[in-house]
Amino acid sequence: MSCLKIEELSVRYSTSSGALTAVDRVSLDLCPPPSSQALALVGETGCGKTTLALAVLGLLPANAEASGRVLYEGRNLLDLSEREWSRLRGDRISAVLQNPSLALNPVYTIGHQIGEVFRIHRGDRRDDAYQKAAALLERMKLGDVKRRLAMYPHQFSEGMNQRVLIAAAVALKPRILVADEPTKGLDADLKSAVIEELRIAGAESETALFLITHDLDAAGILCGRIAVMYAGEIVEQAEARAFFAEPKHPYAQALLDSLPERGFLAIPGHPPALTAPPQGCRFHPRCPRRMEACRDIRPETSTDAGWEVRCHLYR
Amino acid sequence: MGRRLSGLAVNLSLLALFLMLHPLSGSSPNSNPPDERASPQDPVLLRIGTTDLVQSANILLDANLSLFAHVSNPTLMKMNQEIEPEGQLVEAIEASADLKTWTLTLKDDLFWSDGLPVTSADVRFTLTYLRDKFPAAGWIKNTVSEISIVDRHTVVIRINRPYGRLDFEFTTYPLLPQHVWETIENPLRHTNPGRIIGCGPFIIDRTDLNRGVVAMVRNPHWKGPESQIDVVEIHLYKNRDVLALALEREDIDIFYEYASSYPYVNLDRLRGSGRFEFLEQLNLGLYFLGFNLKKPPMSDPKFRRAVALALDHEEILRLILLDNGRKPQLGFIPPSMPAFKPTRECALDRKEAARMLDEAGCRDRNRDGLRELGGGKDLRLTLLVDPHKPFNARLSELVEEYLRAVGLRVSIKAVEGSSWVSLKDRYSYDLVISRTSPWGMLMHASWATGYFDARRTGEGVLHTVDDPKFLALCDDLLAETDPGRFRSLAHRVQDYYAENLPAVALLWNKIITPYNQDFYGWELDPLYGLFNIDTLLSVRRKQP
Amino acid sequence: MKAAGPAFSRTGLVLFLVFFIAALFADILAPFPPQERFAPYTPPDGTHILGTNDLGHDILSELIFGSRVSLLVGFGAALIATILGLGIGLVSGYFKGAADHILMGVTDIFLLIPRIPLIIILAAFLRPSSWLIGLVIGLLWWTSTARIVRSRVLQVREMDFVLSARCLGFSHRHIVFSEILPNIIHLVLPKFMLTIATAMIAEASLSFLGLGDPGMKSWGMMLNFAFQKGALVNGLWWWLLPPGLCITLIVVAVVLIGLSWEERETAGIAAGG
Amino acid sequence: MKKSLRYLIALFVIFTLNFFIPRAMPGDPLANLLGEDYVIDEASLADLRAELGLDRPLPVQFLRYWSEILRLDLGYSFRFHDRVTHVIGARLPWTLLLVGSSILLGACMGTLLGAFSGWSRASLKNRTGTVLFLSVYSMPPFFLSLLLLYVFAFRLGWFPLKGVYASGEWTDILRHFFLPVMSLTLYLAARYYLIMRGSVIQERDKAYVLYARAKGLFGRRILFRHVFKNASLPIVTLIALDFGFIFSGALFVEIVFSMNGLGTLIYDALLARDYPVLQGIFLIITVMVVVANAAADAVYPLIDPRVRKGV
Repeated sequence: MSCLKIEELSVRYSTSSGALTAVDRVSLDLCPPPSSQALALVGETGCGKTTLALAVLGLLPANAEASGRVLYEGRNLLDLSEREWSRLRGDRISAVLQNPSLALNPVYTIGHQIGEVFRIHRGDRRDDAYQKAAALLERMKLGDVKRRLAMYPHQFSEGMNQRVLIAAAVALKPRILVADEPTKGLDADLKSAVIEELRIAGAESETALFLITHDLDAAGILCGRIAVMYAGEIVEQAEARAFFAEPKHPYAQALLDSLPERGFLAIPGHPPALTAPPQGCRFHPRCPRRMEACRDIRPETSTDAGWEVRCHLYR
Repeated sequence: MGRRLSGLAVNLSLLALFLMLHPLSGSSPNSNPPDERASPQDPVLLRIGTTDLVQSANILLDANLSLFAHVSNPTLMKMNQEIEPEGQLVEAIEASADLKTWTLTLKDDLFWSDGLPVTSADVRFTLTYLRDKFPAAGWIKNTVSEISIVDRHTVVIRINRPYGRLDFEFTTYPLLPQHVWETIENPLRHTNPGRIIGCGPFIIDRTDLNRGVVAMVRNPHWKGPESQIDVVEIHLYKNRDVLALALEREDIDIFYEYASSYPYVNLDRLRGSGRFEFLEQLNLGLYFLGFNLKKPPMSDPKFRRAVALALDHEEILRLILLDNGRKPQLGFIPPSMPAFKPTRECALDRKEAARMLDEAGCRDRNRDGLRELGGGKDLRLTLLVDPHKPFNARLSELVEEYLRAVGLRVSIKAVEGSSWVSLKDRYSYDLVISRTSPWGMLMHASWATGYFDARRTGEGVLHTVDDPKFLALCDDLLAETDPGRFRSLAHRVQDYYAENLPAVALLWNKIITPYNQDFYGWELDPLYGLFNIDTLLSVRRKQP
Repeated sequence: MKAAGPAFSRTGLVLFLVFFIAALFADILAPFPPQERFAPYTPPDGTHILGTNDLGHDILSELIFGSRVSLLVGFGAALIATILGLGIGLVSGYFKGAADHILMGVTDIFLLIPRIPLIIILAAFLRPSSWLIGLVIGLLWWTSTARIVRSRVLQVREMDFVLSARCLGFSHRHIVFSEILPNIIHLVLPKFMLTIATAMIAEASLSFLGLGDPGMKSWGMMLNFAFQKGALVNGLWWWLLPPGLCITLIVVAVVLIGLSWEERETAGIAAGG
Repeated sequence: MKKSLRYLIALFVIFTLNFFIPRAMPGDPLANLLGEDYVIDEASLADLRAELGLDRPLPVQFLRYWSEILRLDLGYSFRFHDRVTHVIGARLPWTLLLVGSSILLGACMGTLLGAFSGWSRASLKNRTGTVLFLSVYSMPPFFLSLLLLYVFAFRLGWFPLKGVYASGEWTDILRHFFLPVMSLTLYLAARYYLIMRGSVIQERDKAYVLYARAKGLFGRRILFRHVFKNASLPIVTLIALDFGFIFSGALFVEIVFSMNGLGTLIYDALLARDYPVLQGIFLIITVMVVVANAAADAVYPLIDPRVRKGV
């Protein structure tokens, strides 16, 4: 039984320079049995990953319009009102957003901001919430907890703030945790600490992790399934170990080849502008194995034992 | 479209609000005046509204409080209806034949408000106190050689030169109680916002500047005719509009300003309301255009006559006074003054003015429409004016225009009062617009001589005339005691003005004072208008 | 949706243009020469749309001519203030060090001066003239411009193109005027507009106190005369309201333009950062 | 420390200006003192000048000016016949009452309404509010006061026309202060409204707002729990820097409503060339501006932890 089912989700932005489709008919299942619960969405910057995350969280900006369905416990999240959403968010569905130092409010203490989750969703009083926040940080081994709780975001490093966000996100043991680039910009030590915390959170509290990242290492460590996104589309979705062993889609292959341990080969060309994506296969201008059909015909997704690929090579 | 205009719409709606409220004007101002209203058993309260702002509780030095204090600390003498000095606190005043010894006899029913009698010692004290401590009374030091007490009511003053008009001087200084003021070291540094001991029918009870009220109560030891008023409140307003609104709303019972009329343009409304009556008198003072006689071309009488001819007095009367006044004459002095002598009326004659300007050497040689001086230099006249005084701003605008019409280029130099005085004293002007006050008309040798005699100084004094003929006239007037000769000297002064035009009167205005019909029995004083001792003793309130 | 969206800024521009045209073509637009006299205190009618004043001047004509004075004072003052603020900010931000310390110290002092009381005192003591009032306002209102310019210059001077210009040995003058100035001018323009607004309100207020230039019939002077001559008491709204509303409307226009420029600016910075 | 040194220098410079400006202007303070009809000999005139200290050379006057300031002695007013400290002291409380209550009300009203307006999406109500406040913002303060005076005091007769009190009871004072405070409050509120609105609009798109939503907050709870504090930071500095400006607004309000405060005192002293009082007021206002700024410097770190030192 999947706890989050995304069906044919599209997100269109209307901007001053025209409309663009950032997410194009994406279907994903979070925790499809029997595989591991965690799903990673990988892809380059600007491919629509973050938009997809925001759509799942109901946090799309005003100029975005989502269609399709995002099913959670039988309800289409896209139809929820802001009030209904507010009961879910932070409690059942929580998020670790990008840029932790900006996401935290500069004028309130860390303790206040973590504790706020308890106050909002559990109706705790200020002091109790603060105590619970302290207990949470204690578990994360963040050192002198009392002092840390009284500090402000600007006094923390980026990595520390990231861990604060994670602490707040897992505080209420959510069913789903959406983490958007949690390892971005962190050095190796911090990165592994963050990954460790996310792993523990997933293991301890039966939380399904939806990891959005361009960091394939983290995705490999944390997630049982990998989905690859390119120019608003999911081009490949597979069980993680198999995927890393033998990616099928040329884009996924190129992505893996760009990893340092696999040769550090940059993908030629640039990702397309979403206002005017290429006809046919969206990757074809950059694809080393493009064929005649790729230019004009948009490939359909073919499924083979839970391994989905959107490419003319695998029809 | 609607959105774009919404800013405009809000402002238009303000206008609409204004319009909607406007028709209410007939009824609402009269409804429910929230300030204290006396019910029949309450003491009778007379509320006087003024913009003569009292700024400190000092009856000697605050110009406006001293004005109101003349009913609490009256002067020894006062000006009667004929504008001649008459005893007020003194019963009799006699001068010796050589005009050097003056004997004053006080009335014997005068008491200070604390119960002590008013005695000749108070007179001597007041004069010596003022002589020593009051800078503006410097003449006492130079003139009075001895003040001696003869008995409780009689005091003899000896002066060092013949001075026929000493009695005039006694119309200005308030009588001070010796037992109070002898302890006041320096009157320049003294204020008393509480009760001030006086001997008039009313005394100042409180000067509350935060409330904006000077409250006067009856002097319990006043032995003269009894007043029907218990309390007089002088309400101070910082601007005339609000004062006018307050009068209409019956927050106050009468409007009073020294030597100023209620704004003419507001009269019709008051008349229309049917709640007010009006007292009219022709102002003793006047507005005038003065010349800097020390500078050409103003030093040329022809030039001055030309300027007088260029002024459209009829229009000034109509626009500035709304016809509430009279067309002035070249003799300067208005008919409200005693010994008025009719002279030629000011009349507009641009052609004649132009001719006389040509004759005076101010011709338009380069035909640019503006006249030059003899040497071909452009003639630029500076008109010095303090626009904060009523009428001045508009008068200067009109004068500038009239003179431009005969080819004289005038630039208005508008400065506030204090700068006006210094520039005037330094003679840095060509033309000047100013006004004379009722008291100023009487100072020095009277008939406005005080403003022109070059030997004098003072706030509004031009001191421009050093013509020996004029100075001799002044001296003769000062020494003259015979009423007949005095009168003919006064006529000669007016003839002098008409001939030599040291200044041209711009307007002779009426002072119109509205009062609420609830009160009646007002007396007009030629100097002080509606606010005077006689009024306070005679006015009464209608029974409801 | 931004604070002053396009509708607001368009309203501002249209309003401003109306006043600007009125000022420019006052001679053509005004029904009568400002000094021509008719019957005084005439209520509005077909000939005199806003009636006449105490001297019989046509109020509409006076109003139209008055726009010149208000605009001139506003623009003059804002120009002086902006040039001063720009200059001080540039020098302070570009040269840093001692110059910066001194200039910012001076700026701090100016910020602390109670400006309106000072202007009232100066206007009363000196000969009241619109030029002078404009000049004094200009000399006092440059501080916030200077501060903004300085902090922007501090950023710009470290940017690549400026650094490279400095390495290439261009003169300070060249760098300041050709490299830095174009990058801060857009910051200064909204300030310029807001200073116009301040100056116009200050001029009107001084005139209302009777400290204005009696020779220049600005809207403030018109109001001053209207009050002196009984317009309030007699409810002569056609004399009282138009100058007050004109001041308000032109200030609204200028503020709207200034705010929308300012907003475009911050939006641009947000997008660029 | 460096900041307080700057304030001291600023005070010194402004106080010095305060000494020289009136003396550089034309007009003789004695001219108004004596009136139009006086005969005065040179000796008394000289005495009078000596009494006012006007006979000394300028540097001596300057030194005396400073020694008096340091002794908190603002000199003597020959117009009001009292010590300047007394003259100002008698009026200061009324002005402070007017200014203080207006700042309080204006800041509350302006920031709250401005925050709502900046937070909610464009709507007719929102737009009308903005246009209204923009109009008030653009109105010269005396014009606003006069409109209120005319409509509410004169036409409707709800309020007295002048003064700070009639009987002196607090309800009476309240009635007298209502319209003046209203005028100044509206005027200030308009300023704070526009600034707060702009500030909230800027904050509205910040990442922490998104995060607050992600935590489960929505609507105005985000505004009050997260945005308000951040957005109101500029207002604190503004109120302090505005102090001089607020006093000048009060000046016009006081003149229109005939209130016996500092504003009208400036005007009266100005026309009377009363140097000591003018200098005294200017000095008091400057000191208040500096104190307000220092207070803002002290308060600011309490609400904005980022500028706190040594943590």
